[in-house]
Amino acid sequence: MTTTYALYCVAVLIALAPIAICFGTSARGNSVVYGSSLVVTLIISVLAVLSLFDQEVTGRIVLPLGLPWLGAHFAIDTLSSFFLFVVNLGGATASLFALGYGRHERAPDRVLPFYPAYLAAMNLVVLADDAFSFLVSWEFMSLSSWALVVAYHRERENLHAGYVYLLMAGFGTLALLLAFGLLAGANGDYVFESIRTSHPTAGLAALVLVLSILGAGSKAGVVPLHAWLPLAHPAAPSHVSALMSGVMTKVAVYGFVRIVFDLLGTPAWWWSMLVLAVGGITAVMGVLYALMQHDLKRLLAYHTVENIGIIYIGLGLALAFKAHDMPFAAALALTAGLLHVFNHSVFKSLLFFGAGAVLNATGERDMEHLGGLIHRMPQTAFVFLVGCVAISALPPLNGFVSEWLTFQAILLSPQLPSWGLKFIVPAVGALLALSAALAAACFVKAFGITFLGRPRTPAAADARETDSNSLAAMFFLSALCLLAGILPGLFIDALGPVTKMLVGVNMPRQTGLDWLTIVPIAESRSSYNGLLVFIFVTLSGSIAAFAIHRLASDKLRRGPAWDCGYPNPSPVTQYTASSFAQPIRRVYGTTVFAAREIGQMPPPGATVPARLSVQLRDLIWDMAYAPIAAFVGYASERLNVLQFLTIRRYLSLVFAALVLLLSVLAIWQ
Amino acid sequence: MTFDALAGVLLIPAVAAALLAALPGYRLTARLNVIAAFLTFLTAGSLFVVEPKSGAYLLVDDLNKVFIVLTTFVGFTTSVFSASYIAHEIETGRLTPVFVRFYHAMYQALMFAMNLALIANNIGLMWVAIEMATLTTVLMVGIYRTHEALEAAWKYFILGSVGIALALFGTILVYMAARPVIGEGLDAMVWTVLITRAAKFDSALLNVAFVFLLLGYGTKVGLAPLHAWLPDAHAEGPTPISAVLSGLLLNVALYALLRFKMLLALNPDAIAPGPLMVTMGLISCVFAAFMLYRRRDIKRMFAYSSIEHMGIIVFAFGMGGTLANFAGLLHMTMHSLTKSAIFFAVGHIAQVKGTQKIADMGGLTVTHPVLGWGLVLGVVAIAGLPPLGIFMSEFLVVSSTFAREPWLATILAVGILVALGGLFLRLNTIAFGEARGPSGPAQASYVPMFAHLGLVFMAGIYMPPALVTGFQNVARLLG
Amino acid sequence: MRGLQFDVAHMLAGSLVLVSFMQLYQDRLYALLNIFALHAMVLAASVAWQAFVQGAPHLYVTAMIALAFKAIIIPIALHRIIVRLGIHREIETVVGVGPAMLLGMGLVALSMVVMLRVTTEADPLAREDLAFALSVVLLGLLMMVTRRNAVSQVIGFMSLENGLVLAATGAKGMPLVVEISVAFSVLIAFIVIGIFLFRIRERFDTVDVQALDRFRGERQ
Amino acid sequence: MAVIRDFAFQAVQMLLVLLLSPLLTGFVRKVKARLLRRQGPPLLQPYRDLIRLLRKEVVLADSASWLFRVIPYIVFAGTWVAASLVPTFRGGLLFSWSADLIALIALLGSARFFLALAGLDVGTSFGGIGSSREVMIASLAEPAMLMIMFTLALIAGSTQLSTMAAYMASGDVGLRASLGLAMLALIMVAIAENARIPIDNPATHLELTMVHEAMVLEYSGRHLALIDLASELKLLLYMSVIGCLFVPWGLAEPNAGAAAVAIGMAAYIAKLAGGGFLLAIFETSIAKMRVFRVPEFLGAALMLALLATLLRFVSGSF
Repeated sequence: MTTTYALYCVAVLIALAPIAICFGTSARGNSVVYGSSLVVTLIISVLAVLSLFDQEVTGRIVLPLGLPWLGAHFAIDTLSSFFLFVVNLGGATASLFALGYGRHERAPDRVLPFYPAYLAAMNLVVLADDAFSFLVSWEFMSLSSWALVVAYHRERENLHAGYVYLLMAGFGTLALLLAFGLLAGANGDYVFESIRTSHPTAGLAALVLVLSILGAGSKAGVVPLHAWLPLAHPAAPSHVSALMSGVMTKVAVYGFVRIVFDLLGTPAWWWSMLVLAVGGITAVMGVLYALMQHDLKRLLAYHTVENIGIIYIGLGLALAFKAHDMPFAAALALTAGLLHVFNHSVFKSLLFFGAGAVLNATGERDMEHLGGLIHRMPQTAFVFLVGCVAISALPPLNGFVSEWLTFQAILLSPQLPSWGLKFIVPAVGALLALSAALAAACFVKAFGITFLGRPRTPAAADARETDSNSLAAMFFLSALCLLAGILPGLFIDALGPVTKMLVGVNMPRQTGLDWLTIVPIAESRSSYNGLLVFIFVTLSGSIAAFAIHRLASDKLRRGPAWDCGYPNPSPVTQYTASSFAQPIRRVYGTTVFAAREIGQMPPPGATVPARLSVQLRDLIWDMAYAPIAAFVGYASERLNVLQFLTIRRYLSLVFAALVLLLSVLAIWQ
Repeated sequence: MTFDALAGVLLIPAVAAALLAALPGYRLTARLNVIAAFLTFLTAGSLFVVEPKSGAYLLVDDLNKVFIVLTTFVGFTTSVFSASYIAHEIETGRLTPVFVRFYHAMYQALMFAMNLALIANNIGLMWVAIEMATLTTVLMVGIYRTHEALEAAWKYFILGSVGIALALFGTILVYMAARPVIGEGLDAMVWTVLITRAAKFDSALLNVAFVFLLLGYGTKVGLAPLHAWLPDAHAEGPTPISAVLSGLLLNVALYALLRFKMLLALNPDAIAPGPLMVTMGLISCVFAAFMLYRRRDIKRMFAYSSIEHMGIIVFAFGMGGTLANFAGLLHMTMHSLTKSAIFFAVGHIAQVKGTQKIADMGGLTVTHPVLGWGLVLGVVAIAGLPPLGIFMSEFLVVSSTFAREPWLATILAVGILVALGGLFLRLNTIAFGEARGPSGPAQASYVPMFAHLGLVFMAGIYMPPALVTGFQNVARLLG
Repeated sequence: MRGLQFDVAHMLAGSLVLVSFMQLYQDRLYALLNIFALHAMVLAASVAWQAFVQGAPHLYVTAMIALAFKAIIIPIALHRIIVRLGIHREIETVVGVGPAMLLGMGLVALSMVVMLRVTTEADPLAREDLAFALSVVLLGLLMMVTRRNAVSQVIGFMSLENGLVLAATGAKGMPLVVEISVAFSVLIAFIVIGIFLFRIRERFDTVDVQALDRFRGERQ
Repeated sequence: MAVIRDFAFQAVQMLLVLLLSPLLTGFVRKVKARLLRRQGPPLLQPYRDLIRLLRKEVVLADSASWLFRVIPYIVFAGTWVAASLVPTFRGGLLFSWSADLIALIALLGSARFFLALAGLDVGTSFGGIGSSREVMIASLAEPAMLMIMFTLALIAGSTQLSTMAAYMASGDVGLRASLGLAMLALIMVAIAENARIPIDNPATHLELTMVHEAMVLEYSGRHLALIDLASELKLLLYMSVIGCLFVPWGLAEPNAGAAAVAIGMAAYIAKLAGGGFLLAIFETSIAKMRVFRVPEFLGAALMLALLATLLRFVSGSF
């Protein structure tokens, strides 16, 4: 029954698209579209929560659409209901945010029609229960988001971003298509139900795994298939960027989980090595890329890559445990991964909203032109700070919980028998730790350069606090960050049905424990209580404040900054984003990005300023993408000669073909 | 009664052609043209209601019914488009009335020839019809009598007539193969008879015959490396003709190929036609995909995309099997509708911008939203993106063949991806970015374009069961 | 009697191939025209002989068509065109005569190999004829491919058609459809070629295909 | 009853660390001075400094934001909570399970996060230098710390500090290669984290190689007091962690009698003294290194820790 209602809601979303077209550029279109999509997504998320807790699949529905002899199958099982919740939570907050943000929209006629379609597509991907409707929705999701990416088509780089995005999306879809082709077999049995029953051979299964890593990974932004992500996500309007980064990547993860954990049957242990390696590399590379950025939205986009890596680490561990038949450990790892899915969707949306608010207030995405916004936009600054703390995996917020669980899962892995894992897991653990630390650095930079210090440009100096709708959305999300941080037990238990479905068991029940602690394995082994930590910190902090203000002094005097006696009135003398990243660039960048600093010192007495410029090379692009592009160019240039032959030459081609075929005949019998 | 439908499909265009040749005045003839095409379409549609009996010369079965209806439908919509297109051509003076008269006559003649080719029960007759169609199009391609148009027509003519010759030789060989079994005379060229006795034919003769037919009719299908005439003919002729060429003539030639493939498939010790078709299909698909990148002329670009899709279709039919055949048929139908819709859009765009150079047009979605988004939709469809029909057929082709021939399917997938890149690379400059070129109002008839796109869209979401069963029958027929 | 039938048909078909070789050998336009006329005559003869052998009177029509059109009218017409357009007399070839000959040999061999696979129960007459016809077709194509000048390409095309006619007539009891269609196609072909030459006359001052090819579709 | 007693002990611990930490710093300074043949400040000097600072008024830069004023309390509270969850003289603290070693590390991480923000808040170049270097150091120190934690957790089969301490105290640990590596790495990390020589010099200002001091340059009065106290707490915390993990002897059982507790207390003080003494000797005997040598130093620590973990993973017998 739930499925039916969900489909009705999706239908409403789809119906919104033509309505939006009718509204054109009128202001009312904005509130109508976003308002109604807010309502609809809220409804769906409620449905999702409901269906998460009744165990069996709620209502398969076959519509006479799609492949005629197959029909379009839709169903909600626990896995899809979890992701349905994630998708629509993000959708709802994005719509709420956009109710305010959308008023400043430059090209509403290019955003409004595609926005609900995009939401609908993402919902359909999660709802789909056969390969065809899955892929249709998947590619339609790419298409609608492409349209949103090229909404501001006058900037050439947006067009380029959309182009790269669409190509990578096409690549991913084809990979998945081939994967499903393998799973379904030549007679085209595309329903998930029958795919589950068909047991592919080991070789085929491995091929399917690789293809789904390529396909789903390219959409999730796994290194080295991430190239499109930092281009496309920032190009779109901010609430759409939030959806792309916070939600669509999760839909991609859903695709991966669906195929690998659900459809593909029992895994082989070395699959996990593949996934783990991918995850670890993705995590570190993503955050290093992010650290090198000074475009706020691009930084966030790159950081999505890092979190996807963390999620894949969790999934990889779960695969390993599942392959070795350690269900409880698998449940732990899977819970860690999925919880991070939820967490990331929350704080990444929050951060993109913040970036959008800043963009609205200042018209700037480049952090080098921002600064001091905390004075002009205190509330935005506050929620953005919450998001930064959460995404840096710092207690007591939610980001820490999922990483903590991942670490606990890693600590279980020495029991894994296979040697390859014995070596790769600690390495991945180190990578995870490294990425966690770098993430903190990254967001010190993001928040510090953008909101703290003194404004670097007039635009930043007279920014205005953003509107109430946007703030409401952001405050809601930051509250969620805190809630999931201090009461993780609720969310872990909510994931129980999902893990039960995928690996057979679920983690021990958490909510019953005293003081709402979470104990993944055993009390003696490890435990964490975000609530207490939060209470302690706030208590001791306020006690200290109270005591000091009462007993000691509470006098305060404003004065110019001390700065070791070098007063520097010009805000230009502040640390910039790139100078902040300089030490880390020196440590990591030289190898990863072939970073080079070029200083031009004018001759003594010359009045020209000395310049210091930094060169970074995206080695992955240079090694993986540039050659392909070069090859296509080369091949088309070569073949293009065939457009300019003489008739006689064309005839000779025909003649040659004829003679060739005849000789084939002659040789054949 | 039963014979009327078939006769009508032939007679209406024939009469109309004669009439149009006689009548002066553009408006009247244009309307007449539309009416005739519409009547033809209705009669063709009636084939589904009452199925006539196949005679010694005319034949109707599930296979060619699909083709006929498709042909007459696109013929009708194209005539509607051509009415508004030609009007603009006369205003700008690119065409003089006398040529318009000639054009309309030829248009109906072409319709006649194609219908004849489709319902001919006699391999000789079919050959005649296809060649007639070719020659009429040759004349229409050359109609602008510009430097480029003449060259395109000349190229088309020379390559086409070589194709004619090869196809004829193949036809003769088939007769030779059939004669000892069936006996001298007409019967040895009648499809219905040939099919029943094909098993006993001399395999060696059939093989040679198929080689010649593949090359002969393959030239019309536009398979690489026999494709050379196609891009120029599309680019230099009037756009309605480009639409008809891509949408119909290629299909008709393909239809002939399919017939002979069926013939060969029935003969146990003849070579399997599949591999040859698969190879040529792959070559065409990949080759055309790469050719898209260097295109500067919008019509020529879409002509190359036609080559690519013909490659996919031939690949599908070459792979054989019910699913692949179904996919092939579906893809062919979708391609006809989409590509003609694209050419409708392109025709108006070229008229508005006064050029076919991609470099001179830009930001179309800003200057001419309807045309621009129409083109975007068309390209999205032709690139095989959902929820439009071609996605479904490509999905079926690739996924059904990957389990059987992983490498071939992968090559095909790569070809599709490369083509996607090429198409959108150009689309970006045409439809988006800063507006370039004149932005005057377009007096255009959007109905045919959006009618086609609407059909394609519907097919991508929902296919009526009747259509499906029809296609499935044909797919089974093709084996 | 059957032996004689076979021998004569064989001889005629063979000589047709021979004439094709002679065409390949020519490098002067007029000579080429004459050889083509000869080609057509031989064809007419062999068609007539087939008509006699098969006792199929309608084949005489084909023979007459061949003789009238290809042996007389077309050469004269082309001759006129050459004179009027003042095309320089010698044909520039792509590959020299020697290699062209060798290629031709190869093609003939190929066609033999392919055709002699045919089971003998398709009667030998047809089989041999087919082999020759195929070689004539291939030689015609070879000529079109190796000649740069439009007239000689047209002639190559004609001899290709001759090969077809040979095959068609060799096919015993093939319905009239085919002959008509052959004549019809040749007719159309020639008319349209005429139109084209004429139009081209309006615009260029040479029929050399090169002049047409110089502009190759896409402006750079 | 038991709960109340545990609660009492928890409270005692919180106060204890708060009171002991300045003393430890003072002790280290004193020893260093003596080793340099100086008189050196009296042991209680840190207390005096703190009190003086607390009394002083705060001079706040014009460009400082509300965050700048909140941060000292956050940093102090975070560090204090972390320090009070480390078993010092008696195992089985009431709330020790509320945050295991990972959480402790992360808690310190949060403190550092905010401190780095404070460095950027006023918008001076010195603050920027400080925080950018701080995060660079942290980006190496934290993973190293986590790897050490991995090793120890794998040995003890738990990430609970109290459990780990109990396991270490019990005899069945034995000498292990991984353990040694981990300890070495831990000491290196501790030095870096507490901004001691050779990484940083807590005693200097106006030196372009300073890190921690540059961050807090703009702080004054009670804010500065809190931050200093926090860093002293941090030093104490690391010493007690090292103490309870590597020299766990004398740690009183959860339900031990008063005598045992007294012994535990004594042992704890002794450990701190010993630690401080060793630190002083180390600091006097080595020279401050350039900032960009620091990554090598910490990289070495990370590698050691990783090696230890690998060994543990490969076989339990290492």
